[in-house]
Amino acid sequence: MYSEKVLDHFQNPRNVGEIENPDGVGQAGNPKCGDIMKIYLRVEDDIITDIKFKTFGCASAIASSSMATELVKGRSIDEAWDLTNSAVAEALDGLPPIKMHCSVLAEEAIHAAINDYRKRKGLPVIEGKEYDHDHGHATEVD
Amino acid sequence: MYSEKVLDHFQNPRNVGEIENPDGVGQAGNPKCGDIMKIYLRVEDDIITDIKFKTFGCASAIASSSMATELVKGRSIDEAWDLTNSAVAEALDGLPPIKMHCSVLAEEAIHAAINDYRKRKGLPVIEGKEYDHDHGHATEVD
Amino acid sequence: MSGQVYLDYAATTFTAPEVVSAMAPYFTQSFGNPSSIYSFSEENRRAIAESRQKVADVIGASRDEIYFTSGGTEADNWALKGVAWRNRAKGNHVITTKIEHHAVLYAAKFLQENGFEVTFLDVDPEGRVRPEDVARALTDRTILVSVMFANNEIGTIQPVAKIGALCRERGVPFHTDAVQAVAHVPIDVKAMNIDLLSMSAHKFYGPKGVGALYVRKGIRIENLIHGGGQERGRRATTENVAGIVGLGAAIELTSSRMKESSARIAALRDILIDGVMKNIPYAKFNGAPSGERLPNNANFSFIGIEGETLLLDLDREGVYASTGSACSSGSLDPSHVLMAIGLTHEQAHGSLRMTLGEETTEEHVRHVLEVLPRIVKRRREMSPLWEDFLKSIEGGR
Amino acid sequence: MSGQVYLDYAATTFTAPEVVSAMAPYFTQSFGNPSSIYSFSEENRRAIAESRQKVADVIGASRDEIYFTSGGTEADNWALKGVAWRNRAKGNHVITTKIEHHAVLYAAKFLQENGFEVTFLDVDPEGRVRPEDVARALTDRTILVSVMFANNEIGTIQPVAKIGALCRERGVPFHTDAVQAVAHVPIDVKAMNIDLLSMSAHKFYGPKGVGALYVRKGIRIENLIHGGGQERGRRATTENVAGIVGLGAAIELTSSRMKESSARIAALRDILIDGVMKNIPYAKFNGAPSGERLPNNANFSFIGIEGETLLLDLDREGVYASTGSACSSGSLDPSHVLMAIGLTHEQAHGSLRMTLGEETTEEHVRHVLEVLPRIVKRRREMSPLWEDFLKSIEGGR
Ligand SMILES: Cc1ncc(COP(=O)(O)O)c(C=O)c1O
Ligand SMILES: Cc1ncc(COP(=O)(O)O)c(C=O)c1O
Repeated sequence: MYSEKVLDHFQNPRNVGEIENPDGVGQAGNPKCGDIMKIYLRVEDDIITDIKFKTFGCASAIASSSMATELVKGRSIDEAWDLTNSAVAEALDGLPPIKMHCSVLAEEAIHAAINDYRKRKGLPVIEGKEYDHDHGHATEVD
Repeated sequence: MYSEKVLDHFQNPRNVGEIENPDGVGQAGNPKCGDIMKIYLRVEDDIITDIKFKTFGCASAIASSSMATELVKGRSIDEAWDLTNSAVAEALDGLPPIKMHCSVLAEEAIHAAINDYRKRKGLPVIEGKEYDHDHGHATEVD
Repeated sequence: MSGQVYLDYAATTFTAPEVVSAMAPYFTQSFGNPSSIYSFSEENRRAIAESRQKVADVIGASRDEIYFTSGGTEADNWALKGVAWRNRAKGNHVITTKIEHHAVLYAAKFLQENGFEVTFLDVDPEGRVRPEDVARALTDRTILVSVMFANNEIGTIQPVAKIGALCRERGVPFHTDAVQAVAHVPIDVKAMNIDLLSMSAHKFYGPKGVGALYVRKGIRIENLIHGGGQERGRRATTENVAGIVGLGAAIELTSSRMKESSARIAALRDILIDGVMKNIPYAKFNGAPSGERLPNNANFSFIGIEGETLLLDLDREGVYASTGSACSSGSLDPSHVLMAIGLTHEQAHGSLRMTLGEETTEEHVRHVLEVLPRIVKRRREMSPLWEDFLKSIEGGR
Repeated sequence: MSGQVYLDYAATTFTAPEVVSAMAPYFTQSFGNPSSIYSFSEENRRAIAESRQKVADVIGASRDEIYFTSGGTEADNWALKGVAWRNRAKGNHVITTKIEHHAVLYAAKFLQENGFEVTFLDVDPEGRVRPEDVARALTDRTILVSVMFANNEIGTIQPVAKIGALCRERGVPFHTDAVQAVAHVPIDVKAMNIDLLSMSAHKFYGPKGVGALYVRKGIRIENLIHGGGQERGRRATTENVAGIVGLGAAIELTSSRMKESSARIAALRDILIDGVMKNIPYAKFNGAPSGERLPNNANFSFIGIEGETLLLDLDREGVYASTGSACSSGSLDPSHVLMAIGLTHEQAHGSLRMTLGEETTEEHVRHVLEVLPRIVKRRREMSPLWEDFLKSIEGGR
């Protein structure tokens, strides 16, 4: 069901935890769907120097959080903003269709954290992005 | 499915054949149901001294014919008239419910032969008997 | 089966020993519920996927068009009721034939009782459905055509590709009950424009109680059995893993030897037919000639004799055969198939089906040719119908 | 299963070796079609009749009230749709509960889409249906009540006898999905006034793909699968002889050791429950207390953790368990059963079901009690919900 990479990031998640006095915090998901992702950012000169996460959710949600934090760590916040869910899924060697929404959640949580950082800095928040939370019903025939 | 007796009478039917210049001939059944039974009688002093049958039909039809002829041979025609289908079936150690109509057929064929004999003798034919040709649908639940 | 001559392969086959071996691990070892996510059930899921692929390969479908069922009957019921139910808004007319297996026939009658109109097409005297008749019966309200691939009683193979083409042209889903055909004759659902196809494992050396329905991608069908999300949400119930593996192993095995087996079996079958026709007077051969019938099927009528009598007499000689469909042996009605090809009641009641298979030998056939004429002769001698028949042909001279 | 701890017996059991042996002859030796009249199929027919008798004996029915199916799901579908369809003239109201298995739930929803009114009854916080609620819901147009015997997720045993009595009083047919209960707890359909009852072999050490429906004499029910005359005209398809024999052997075996097995398994289950509740902070126990639940079922919620995480972590430790119903593991919706007993979404998502069986040992339980607290602790530490929860209880102090 899951790729080796997903299982690795699920079993040994990178960047788990919190950052004290973070420069930005974002959260996505809701308990109804069974996934909540929280991202903490440390930003210096617009570069994400540290990032941590806490996630309630299935294996792919945890793996997606872990992979997403890896992918944006050390990047500028603009680069980080451009991280797409499919990039996260690809880096994990794919996710089952029914679990693709977990990667969307990761993208969304990072966006929320970046917007929080921008708000604190007095920058305008970036809006208008629609997240596709279709829970993979594409697997159902017909 | 069939008792030993049924199989015996099916495999070694008694009184098979025809009687030349019989004193009575009767037939029952129709090809639609898959059973036709023909009975030939030799009657002397109202006693059935010889009886033969020919039957097109399933094993229980052949066995019923065989048993019925055995049961009435040597009897008076009045005694023979009183032979019921359940007596035939009992003598065969029972028939499957779906095959009970075969014993009815035997009763009917003997009645037809007796009436033919009566007609030839100028006696009034006996009428009014209703034969229950329900093909054992009693086995169907509900 | 030592000393026994089993000639009822169309009723059911033995499960091939290779198939039984393939199934074995799924009872006591790899027994997990395939829907569970733990690693213990991975083997199960893989085995099911493999079976699905094998089925798809044999009929030219893709894996996600195959749904496992509990047999041919469920597949037939699902196809008819599922398509009808789901497409009620489009129309209420269903076309099928008078020679379908009861699984299709009675599903169609159920639809009739529930507001659908069903056309039951006639067949020609050799049991062929005429494509023109299908074309003529199609209306704007037709939502399904169901014509069997090959008949189980008389073996006649239907012009399925032609019917498929004309249904596709009219945009009407086409179902075929291929229970007797799968793994015995070549089938290609794409080339033949088949939209739904039923099969049953125990007709090709697989276990009883498992079958499959092919549903072409895009065909709309309501579920027959609702519940859990198995079979991609289309057919609920904990998967019969051993059975599904058995079906896969059996379809692979049987279709891999189809060509040589068919040739061998058809040759024996033709010896049987020739022998019967030569040695039994007034035997009637039922169904289409060799090239257009199932390789393993021989069907005769012997005027003057009722079928059950023949079966029991043959049984005493160690020969197991059938009269009409196995399912209806308990019934007293003459076979609807034999009536549909125009036989009289007498002929229909006097039918004998012998269907050959993997373990049939020339010795078996010779044995039948030795005992059958004797049996027919003896039973005819005690038949009033035979007497009438002889008189009628003498009178005709 | 060496080194493995299988705790998902409610999802499916292995097929007992004795059962596999009982089935074996029906694949390659006694393989005839039971509907055939020749002597070769006599053994088959006898074996099926024997199985039917065994089933009848275990639930207090008579043999001709038992119909074999392809599993629990088909039995449930047949009961609901069959009774509803056949009794439409009498009414269109069906009563069931919010905690039924999907097989009943989705069959009921299908009826809803087809003109029937369905009442889905609530349950109490331990998962019990209240007989008063059934009584209140009954109307003149009610044609069926369906309440499961024991719940598959939380193990709660329902007051079936009380519900049966009040349905009988009102003359309304009463169906119970006893898939989790048969051969595990005592059942007497006569004493309990049950009119229809579903079972599935693979829940009591029989094979997958075979089940049975008990239909009390006199209950009117339409067929679900139409076709040949098998099962006395009620359920068509060539009989799954091996499967039916397996079901019979399994129900006999499992019910014969029911008393001692239940006691042994319940004792282990209680060790498991005590250990979990003692060693894992803020664990929530779901379902009814020991006396009123299936002997083998333990169900917990661990706030802050999603169930799949637990399953995969346990899997790494060789422990196979389940979160909610096995069937819905692929789904993302929290279990409808856990929601119906009033759990929050978070709690429902954080549930773990462990179901014990014949091969469960105290060692197995000890192993779980060793690894589970560690797993829960680690996963909670990376959960934002756990963080929130800790804050909320600190704030509460
Ligand atoms: C043509 C045909 N259709 C359907 C069936 C039903 O298959 P099953 O008995 O596996 O349900 C059969 C065999 O019995 C058959 O020959
Ligand atoms: C309560 C209940 N009903 C019905 C079913 C369905 O049984 P099956 O999977 O054999 O169709 C199950 C198990 O999956 C169950 O636990």
